[in-house]
Amino acid sequence: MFEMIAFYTFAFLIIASFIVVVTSNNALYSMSALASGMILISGLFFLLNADFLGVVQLIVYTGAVIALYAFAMIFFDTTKNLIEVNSKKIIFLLISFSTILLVFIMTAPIKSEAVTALHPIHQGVGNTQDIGIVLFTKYLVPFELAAVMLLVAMIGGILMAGKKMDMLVANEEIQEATK
Amino acid sequence: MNLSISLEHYLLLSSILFFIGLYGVIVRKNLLMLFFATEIMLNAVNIGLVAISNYYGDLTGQMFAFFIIAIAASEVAIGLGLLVIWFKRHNTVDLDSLQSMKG
Amino acid sequence: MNFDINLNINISNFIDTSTLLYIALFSPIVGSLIAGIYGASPKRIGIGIIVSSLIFLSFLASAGLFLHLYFGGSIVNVRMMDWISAGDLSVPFGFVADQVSVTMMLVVTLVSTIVHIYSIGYMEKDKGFNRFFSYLSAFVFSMMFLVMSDNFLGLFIGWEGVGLCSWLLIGFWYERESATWAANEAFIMNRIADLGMLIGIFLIYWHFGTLQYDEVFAKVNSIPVDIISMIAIFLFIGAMGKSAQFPLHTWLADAMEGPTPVSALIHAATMVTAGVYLVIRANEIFALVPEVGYFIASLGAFVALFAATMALVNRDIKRVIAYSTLSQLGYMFVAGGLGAYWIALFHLVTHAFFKALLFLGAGNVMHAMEDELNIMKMGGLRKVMLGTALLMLIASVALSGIYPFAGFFSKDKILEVAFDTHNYILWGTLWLTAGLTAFYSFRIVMLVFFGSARYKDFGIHPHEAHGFMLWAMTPLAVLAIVAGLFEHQFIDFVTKILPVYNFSEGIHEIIGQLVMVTTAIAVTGITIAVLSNMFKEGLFTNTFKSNFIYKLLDNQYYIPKIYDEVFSKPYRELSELFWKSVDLKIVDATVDGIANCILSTGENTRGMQSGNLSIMLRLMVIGITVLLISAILYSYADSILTLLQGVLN
Amino acid sequence: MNHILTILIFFPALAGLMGFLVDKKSIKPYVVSITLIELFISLYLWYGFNSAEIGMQFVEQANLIEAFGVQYLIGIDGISLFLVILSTFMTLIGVVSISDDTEDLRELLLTILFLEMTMVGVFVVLDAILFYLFWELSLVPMLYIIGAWGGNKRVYASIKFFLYTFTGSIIMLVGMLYMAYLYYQASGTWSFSLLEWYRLQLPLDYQIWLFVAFFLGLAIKVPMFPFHTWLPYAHGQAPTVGSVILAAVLLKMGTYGFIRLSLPLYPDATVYFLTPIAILSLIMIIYTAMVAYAQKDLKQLVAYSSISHMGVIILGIFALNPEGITGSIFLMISHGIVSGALFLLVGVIYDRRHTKMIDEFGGLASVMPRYALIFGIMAMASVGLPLTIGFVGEFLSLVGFYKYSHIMGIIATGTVVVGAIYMLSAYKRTFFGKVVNSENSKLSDLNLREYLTLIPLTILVIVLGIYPKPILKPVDESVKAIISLMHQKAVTEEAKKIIPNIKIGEEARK
Amino acid sequence: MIEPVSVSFESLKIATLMPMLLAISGGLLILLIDLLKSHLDKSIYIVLSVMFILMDLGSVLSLELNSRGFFDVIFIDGIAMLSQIVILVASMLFIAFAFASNRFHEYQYPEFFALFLFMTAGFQFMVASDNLITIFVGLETASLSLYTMIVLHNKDKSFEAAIKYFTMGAVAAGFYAFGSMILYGLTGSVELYKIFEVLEARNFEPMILVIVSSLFFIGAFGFKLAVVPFHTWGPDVYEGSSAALAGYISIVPKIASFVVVMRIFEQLIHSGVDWIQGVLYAVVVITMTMANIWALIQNDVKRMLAYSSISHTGFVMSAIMIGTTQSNSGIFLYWIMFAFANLGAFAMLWASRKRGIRYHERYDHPFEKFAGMVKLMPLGAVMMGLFMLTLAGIPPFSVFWGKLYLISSAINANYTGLAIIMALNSAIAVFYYLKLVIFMFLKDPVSSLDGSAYMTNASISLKVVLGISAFFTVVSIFFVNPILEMASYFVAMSGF
Repeated sequence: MFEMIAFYTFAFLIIASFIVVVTSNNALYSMSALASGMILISGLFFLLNADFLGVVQLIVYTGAVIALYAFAMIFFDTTKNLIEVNSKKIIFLLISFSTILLVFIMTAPIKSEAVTALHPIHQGVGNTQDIGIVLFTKYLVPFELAAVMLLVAMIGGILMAGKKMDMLVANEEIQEATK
Repeated sequence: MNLSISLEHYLLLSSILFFIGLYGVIVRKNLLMLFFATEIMLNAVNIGLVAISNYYGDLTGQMFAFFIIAIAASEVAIGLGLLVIWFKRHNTVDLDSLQSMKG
Repeated sequence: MNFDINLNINISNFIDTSTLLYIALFSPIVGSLIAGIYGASPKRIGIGIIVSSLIFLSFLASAGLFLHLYFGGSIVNVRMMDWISAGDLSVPFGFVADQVSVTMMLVVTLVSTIVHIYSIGYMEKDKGFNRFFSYLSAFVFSMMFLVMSDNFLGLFIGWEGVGLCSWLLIGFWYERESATWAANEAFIMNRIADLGMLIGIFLIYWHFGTLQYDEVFAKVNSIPVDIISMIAIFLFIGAMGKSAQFPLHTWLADAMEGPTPVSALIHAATMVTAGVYLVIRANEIFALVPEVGYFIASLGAFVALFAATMALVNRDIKRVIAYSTLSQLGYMFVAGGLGAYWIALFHLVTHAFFKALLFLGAGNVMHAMEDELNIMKMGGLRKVMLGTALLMLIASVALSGIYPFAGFFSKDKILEVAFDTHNYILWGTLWLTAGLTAFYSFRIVMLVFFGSARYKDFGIHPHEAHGFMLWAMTPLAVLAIVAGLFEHQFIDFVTKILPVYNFSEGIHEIIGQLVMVTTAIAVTGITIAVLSNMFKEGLFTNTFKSNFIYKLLDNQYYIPKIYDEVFSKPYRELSELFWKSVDLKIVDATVDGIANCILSTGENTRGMQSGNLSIMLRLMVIGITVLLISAILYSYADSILTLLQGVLN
Repeated sequence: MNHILTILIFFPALAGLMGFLVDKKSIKPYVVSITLIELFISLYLWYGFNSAEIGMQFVEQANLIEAFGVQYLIGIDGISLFLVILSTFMTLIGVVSISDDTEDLRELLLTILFLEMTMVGVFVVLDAILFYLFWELSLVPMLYIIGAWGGNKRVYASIKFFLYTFTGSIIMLVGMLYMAYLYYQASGTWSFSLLEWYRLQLPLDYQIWLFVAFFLGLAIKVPMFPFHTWLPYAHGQAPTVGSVILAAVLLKMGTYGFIRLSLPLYPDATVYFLTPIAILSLIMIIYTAMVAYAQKDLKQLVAYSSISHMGVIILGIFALNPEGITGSIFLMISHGIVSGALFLLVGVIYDRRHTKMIDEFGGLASVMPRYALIFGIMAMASVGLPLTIGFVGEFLSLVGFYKYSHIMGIIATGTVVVGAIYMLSAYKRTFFGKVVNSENSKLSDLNLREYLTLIPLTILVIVLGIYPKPILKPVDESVKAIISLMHQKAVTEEAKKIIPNIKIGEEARK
Repeated sequence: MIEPVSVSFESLKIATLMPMLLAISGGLLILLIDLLKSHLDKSIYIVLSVMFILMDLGSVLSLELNSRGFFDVIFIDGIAMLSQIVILVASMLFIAFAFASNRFHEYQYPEFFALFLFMTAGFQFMVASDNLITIFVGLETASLSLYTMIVLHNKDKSFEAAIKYFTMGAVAAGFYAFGSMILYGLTGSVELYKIFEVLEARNFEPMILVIVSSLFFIGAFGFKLAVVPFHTWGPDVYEGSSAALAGYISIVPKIASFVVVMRIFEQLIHSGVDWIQGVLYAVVVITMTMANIWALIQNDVKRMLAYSSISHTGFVMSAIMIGTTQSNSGIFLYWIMFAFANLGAFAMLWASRKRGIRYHERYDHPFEKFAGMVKLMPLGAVMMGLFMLTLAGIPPFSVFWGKLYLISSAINANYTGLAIIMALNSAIAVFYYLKLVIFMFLKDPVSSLDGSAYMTNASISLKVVLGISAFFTVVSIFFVNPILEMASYFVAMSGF
């Protein structure tokens, strides 16, 4: 019963805040709704006994990602009202239609009895420990790869935001002008 | 009436959120806002994964969700980098400004 | 007789008959090549002499062969080499000198020799002198090839060869539009007929498996009659073209654009008789199908009359003679069609002599009149050119069929045959034609040589031709007079291979009357021509000229005009239509249209790639949506169908 | 001399590569000598050819793609022998005909050498993929020749030529692959060898589809009505040498393909489609001849006349008897020589006057008598006058086809009339009459280079017209072999009936 | 409490990880060198990259076939080997483009080379795993590097291209995640072999969910492979990135994606999920045809090549749809053949690239630029013409053999209609390739360029690459058999 109430509450709130994210004409509202949605999702994670992920969700999303977005928003000065397209109606219909289709499809029984958990959740063991063991055995390689990926992202971010880019762009423009 | 929450409930929620994300992707003109929508899509998937993980008692789903979070974070870094560089040159992050190539 | 046998032995010992045959065949082409080498260079009299001698050599060789055969020698048949062989078809270059071909050879080479010698004088001032001789000898070669070949395809070689030479010679003065037009007309019309000829040859090949005369004729009885009649019809279509039978006759009159010796040789004596030769040569085939023969005879009679009527009113001296040729060819076909092949051949021979003579005479007149052809502008020429007048008079008398000139014997035989076979309508037609023939022949003679000298009004100073030209014509004149007397020898000779025509018993009794009647109408014709010309020059009054019949005849029954309107013009217009409307606007445009359609699809959908990121993303989502719909449709196709049925019911 | 065919194929291409090292000024003698050597090699082939032997000779075999059954399999029989010689000969003539002051002479000449490789290749390979390879490759040099040295609309013409033929032949490629698949199913091994394929007996419905696929590729190349429209453009725009080679050799690839591929592989389908194809050919013969008559451009006229003649060739092939097929092969050779010569002749006046419009001329016979003479001989050969080369093939083709159908035979024979109409009227308009245009009055007659190209052709036209046996005999033997193969392979009664049962080799000698 | 995990070192099979480790450590080494001593010449980095890729290649070749490593996360089967070889050889040849004569912005960054190596490693992970997580992370590593590298070209267009590519990529990543989620939900596993085991056990029921998950995979890889309608980034990215990178994009990411698509779809297709075949059929036909048609109307060579490579992708996708061993080995044959031709074509474009010189207000390589090239630079024109004819599928040049084999495989699987469509599309494609040939050979030069303009950016290494690709395309007929045998062997070993 508790689960049900919690689920419906969270679900409703998540949907509501994400709808605000994608429809609001105010960037600030949009971002705040995103942050709240993220937090609410972490609530769902806790509900689903995924404590570790719930925490990660909170830290990474609400902590890092949203902060990044906030800085970006300041940088781009997008606090003013956004201008969106007019032809929303047909897009809206399209999406609603697809959603209905997908929702209809998703009612199909997905669970199978044939499934045996490969990495079962151990009773009485903390979620974090459980995850840690799987992550550092089975998923060690992807984990390290993810590290490389983050490195790539970091290099990318640094390079793109770096001053060197501006400099050389200017150079080329000058060259072109003189020719 | 069975009042317990089944896996399908979570998956439905996941699907709905996914399409809300998609909706955002296709209507947003501000690239930053558009990126928000992609985050929503990934998060929607995460809900589904964790729910399945829970219902099967299998940790793989949580692993997947964990990696997705990592990927989402990296994407944000690169995406914002791109926006910064575009903004520096065009002073806008409006999607309609990206139309020099077509045909 | 001893002497005869000796001669026979002499010839065989002296020179191999096949060598003789080759000399007869190839000396003209040697002459042609020699002349051809100097074709573009200025006139050399020597060329004329060399070429003429080579033709004369050919004549001698033909005469040798003739004597060989005449004195009982065996038929000479040689195979020079293989020509075409593919599958079961095997055609050699084979030549035969039998009684029929040797007769033709003799006629051809004789007339050719005379015409060649004559041409030395006639063409003396022409810059294409050497070229002319080259063409003329090439013609003789082709004609010899035609008559000497021992198979149908060889005959076809000659057939086409004479066509080519005729084209070259009619268009000899190629700067004249009318000449080249006539040349093309002649060639194309002949080609239409050749189509029939080819089909005939195809039929022969597929049903007999061979094209050799002897093998074909040996098998002829084992082939169904309907096939034989088809073969006969198609071969005759070929003959119609070459012999200018209706409706393919128009080219002959137009062919008079060529130099007059050409008209004499090709369009009177030799080439045009090739059709008759074909009928005679293939008599085994034609004899089997009397219906076709009857058709040939009827057409011949019709052409005889038809051409004669056109000759009545024409004012062009050469055209009148050309129509007369046409008319005489009609006679020959009557004989051939009715199965009297030797008579057809006989008339062919005599006609060659007097008609060539007539043309050469006309050539003299033209020469004298500075290429003026209109007989209305002549008159009284006998005073200046007595020799020519005499020669032409002989020829005209022969043509009119007056005893004892050559024409009498051959033409009268044809009438007798027509009467004998109870084809009285044919007889009547021919009889009437005989009268007309006499009339127009003498109309020319009167208008040209008698009466007042109208040419003076036009400032022309006529002169007689060179003496050697007249002398060259003399043999023809002699033959035109005496050839008929050798009728019996001729019969004996050619009927060794041609069927003998047996007159029915009753005919002998009335033959005297028939001759009388025929001669009577001929004399009447002559009389009218002479008398009317004495009283009134020009013969036809102006009122008569406005007569419908006169107009009809004067315009050659409007047939050239009809051909132009019905065939030439539509053909040209249809060609243009095919090119401009069908080929360019339909066939080609379809191909281009497909290409353009693809291109325009590209241009029209180019907007999809608008460069707008939103559109790109939407395309992705649409893609996913479409896939979703298809997934639903695929998975729930059955339930959707039942649902739809429920709704519909 | 075991590898004479390989040498024959690749010698020109190698020489072409080496040609880049040759100095520009001496390039023409170089290329002429190369093509001359090539001609001699091909003549040596003729010398070494044993016409009594049945089957392929000078066969060479090597695996190229073993896993997929693609082989380097080459060999010739009587049919390909003469087409090879025709290619080498016409290439030599074409090369000689190029004047020294042509722009980019070296590129043109070397391109022709590459073209020669592909042409020889098509005629000697016995592997379907290799056949397709050379077939397609031949388009490239031709594209360059038309496109770079052509007239005003050269780009359009060359693209049209390339795309049209390419589209057709790629459908043919699909057919080939399908054929290989069927062979694989029947035998369990991959093979594209035509000799292997000949052994495969197929049911009628497969044959029909495969025949259609091959037909599209071949018919466009021939080109058959209604796929012919690229040809007038290609000829109209191509430089003289391009037209010569195109008409003389490239078109023959299509008809050769019919004989080498369609007929022996699909005898029943051939019979099945006999009447429709015959009707198309009749349209080609009569209709294109009429279109030719309407032409104002002399070269286009010759181009359309080519189509009309190709119609006779197709008819001869589909006569399905030795007379018809042998005749059509001979007609291919004769048409190659005659149309090549006609294009050269048109090139002669084009070089002098830079126009090909018939109305611009008239009276040339008095200005250029020798030119007029040779043109006349070629025109007559084109019209099919006996004792010229044109007659033999035309007669045999028509006589062969006549057996199949009386009415269609008569219509087909109409070619002798319609051919005469356009040829003679063109000749008349060009050569006869008075010299009206003053520019024509000072034209020079043929020069040495033109004599060098035209005299050999003229001699061939007459010599082969009088004595075609050296060619007819080997061709006939090979044709009989193909027909007997077709008869044996045929599965339907109708085909057995129409295709004659011919005994060949030992059987025939008994 | 849970048991402590004990893992023996041997069972890890570290060798299977060796290739990627080499590439990653190469990248790290480059970063380190830069850290220690900056402003080194780019050549050292190029050589280092080539060396590491070479070592990488060596270790790939020494791998044991059909082995799994690192808790089955790494899976080396035939197609993994084969595709890694293709990826590495192509990477090696493309990185040689960096030896450009002109100074280009991206090569000023040592990080560029590090990213390049990371990207290579990412693609290797993608192909050498049947774990959806590893595939995803590998994919993203590679993609994120690629976006950055495009940007480093530092032109307005490259920014735009990267943003478009990135945004669509993010959406596609969402698709991938969603598809994986459904599969996971159906089977409780993210390892493909296990997934199919379970699906088999439950008889692919409910089918609709299997279909929906494949649908999202089609969306995700459709984007990566640029099939219509997910292709729209293609032309813009090709145009925006440097020719060197565009060429790379047209080859390597696609072969990696093909391998993944093969892994995911082949089993489904063979298990009777007809929907996939039907949809792929439609997608393949539309992709081939529409991309060809759009290529017809392009004014820029690079953009034309973009559409053409989309069309080629469609061609190869058909092989996946057909799903026989023959068709799957045909994919590799085709792609190797295509790689060399494309390499040559882009090398030519790259060689003619000069900063500052603009032939057209928008395009770097408009067709007019090449007008009359044969007069100015015959050898270059011949080369370019050769590559164009090769791409058009004119025999005997390389791509023809791929086309031949694929069309044949379509026929053998009774897809005759598809075979004809493929053939007709080849015919359409000829037109736009010919367009460039026509400009080069049949038209007169437009501007007063001299021949050197076409080789302004050429360095020795670039010429070597050009030579290699030209040589390969011309004599490819002799390579077909070994490649085919190798591909068939590897593919058959992998059970496809």
